[in-house]
Amino acid sequence: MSATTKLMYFSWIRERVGASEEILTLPDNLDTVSDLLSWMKTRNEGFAAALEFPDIIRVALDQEHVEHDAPIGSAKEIALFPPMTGG
Amino acid sequence: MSATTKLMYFSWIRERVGASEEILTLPDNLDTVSDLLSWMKTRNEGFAAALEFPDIIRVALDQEHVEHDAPIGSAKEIALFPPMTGG
Amino acid sequence: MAAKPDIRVQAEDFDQADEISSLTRGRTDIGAVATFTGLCRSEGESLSALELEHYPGMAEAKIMQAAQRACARWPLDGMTVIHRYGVIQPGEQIVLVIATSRHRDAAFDGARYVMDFLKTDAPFWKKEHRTDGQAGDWVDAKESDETAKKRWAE
Amino acid sequence: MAAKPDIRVQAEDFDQADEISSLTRGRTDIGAVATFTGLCRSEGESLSALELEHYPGMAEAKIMQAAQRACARWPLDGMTVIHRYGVIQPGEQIVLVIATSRHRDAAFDGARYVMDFLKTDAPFWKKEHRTDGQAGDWVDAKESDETAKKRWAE
Repeated sequence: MSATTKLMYFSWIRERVGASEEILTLPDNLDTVSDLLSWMKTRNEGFAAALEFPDIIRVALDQEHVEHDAPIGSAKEIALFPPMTGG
Repeated sequence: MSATTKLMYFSWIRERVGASEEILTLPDNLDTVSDLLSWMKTRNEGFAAALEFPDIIRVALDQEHVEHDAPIGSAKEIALFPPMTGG
Repeated sequence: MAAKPDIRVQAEDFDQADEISSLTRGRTDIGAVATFTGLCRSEGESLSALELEHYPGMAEAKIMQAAQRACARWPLDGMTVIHRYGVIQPGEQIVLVIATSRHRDAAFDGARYVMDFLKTDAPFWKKEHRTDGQAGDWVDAKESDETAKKRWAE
Repeated sequence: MAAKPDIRVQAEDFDQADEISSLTRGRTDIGAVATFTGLCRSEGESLSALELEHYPGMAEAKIMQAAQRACARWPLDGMTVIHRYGVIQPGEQIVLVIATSRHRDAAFDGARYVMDFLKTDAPFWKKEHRTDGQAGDWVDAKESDETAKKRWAE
């Protein structure tokens, strides 16, 4: 029995993925953010294009920015986005 | 034949001197700002009070702030004032 | 007690004079008001607009965190930060930071600190709309913005 | 070409919004507007007013020199400095500096530089009017203002 997770995509990641958000049941074997990105890349061509250079992707777990070696834990909301350019 | 000089006083120097400006013929033997301050101090009680601590007095020759060892030269307008407190 | 920042993320424009007034009106203890306003540039008439996308919730939270750190670090009396999203034309306002204090150094430092962190930490992204009709790019993050943040290391 | 500063020393109050507008209106090349406003404080209700005396001519000249150095040192698009004199009540505006630029660092630095030099180099003096009716003192110059200036040593 796996809980669902809300995935959110912003900026050109959203454009390449073709969706701004989705609700997913993540595979059980994803421990870290890095594991998550590797798995997502295999989902389809859009994700492959969006995550071509995973190092530059920023990830927030429940709205807190984390490094790629952080454990996903029980995050309910995971957001993927490029470096910020506000202000 | 000595030229006249405009003297200007500001803030508490003006209050102690009892005048905001005057036109004077300065003695011939005043070379530097320091000489000027020493001479002024002897003029009357008001100047003695205003110039009790000459080191803190700021002097501008023709609206340019100078050190006390600067020569007076042919300055037409000499201003005496305490450190500035604008802004 | 540290000032409570007023943080807003909105599509609507803002009025800087009104915002300053609401921090200073009726007070006689504020000696210094520092403000920063970021405006949309046309980049030599090549851009017809910037489209700002944001992550609702996280955007407000990250700005609030930076503003609260500023209020803890300097003796600020008030702080307002407003960041717009949506389509913004050249010459229009994008972001406003106001910091008030008894002292000018605190006001200047507080406003600049928040701008520096907002640039790199608040989830906003800008897409260019071009005047020549070609597809616009997403604005790249600048290395200089990452560098600017480092000056605040304590 | 370096921007030409607009310097005014006046008894009348000023409108910051109007002053910003006159630097930015109709332009789409300005990305950053930094402002500083100095207000009269009551010092815990002990002051009924500050009376500002100045040295006409030299006051404008010293502010202009600082503003021109700022315009030469940073890529500023515009700079306005207004300093009031006469009797000013608590809560009222005393001084305004606005610096505009393509870039936020230049705008912040330019505005702050001019304020730092204005404090120690522009011939203005403040006398306190006290609410208790006693004779007010002339405000003493602060050592910290001399120190602030040193941060701009090149």
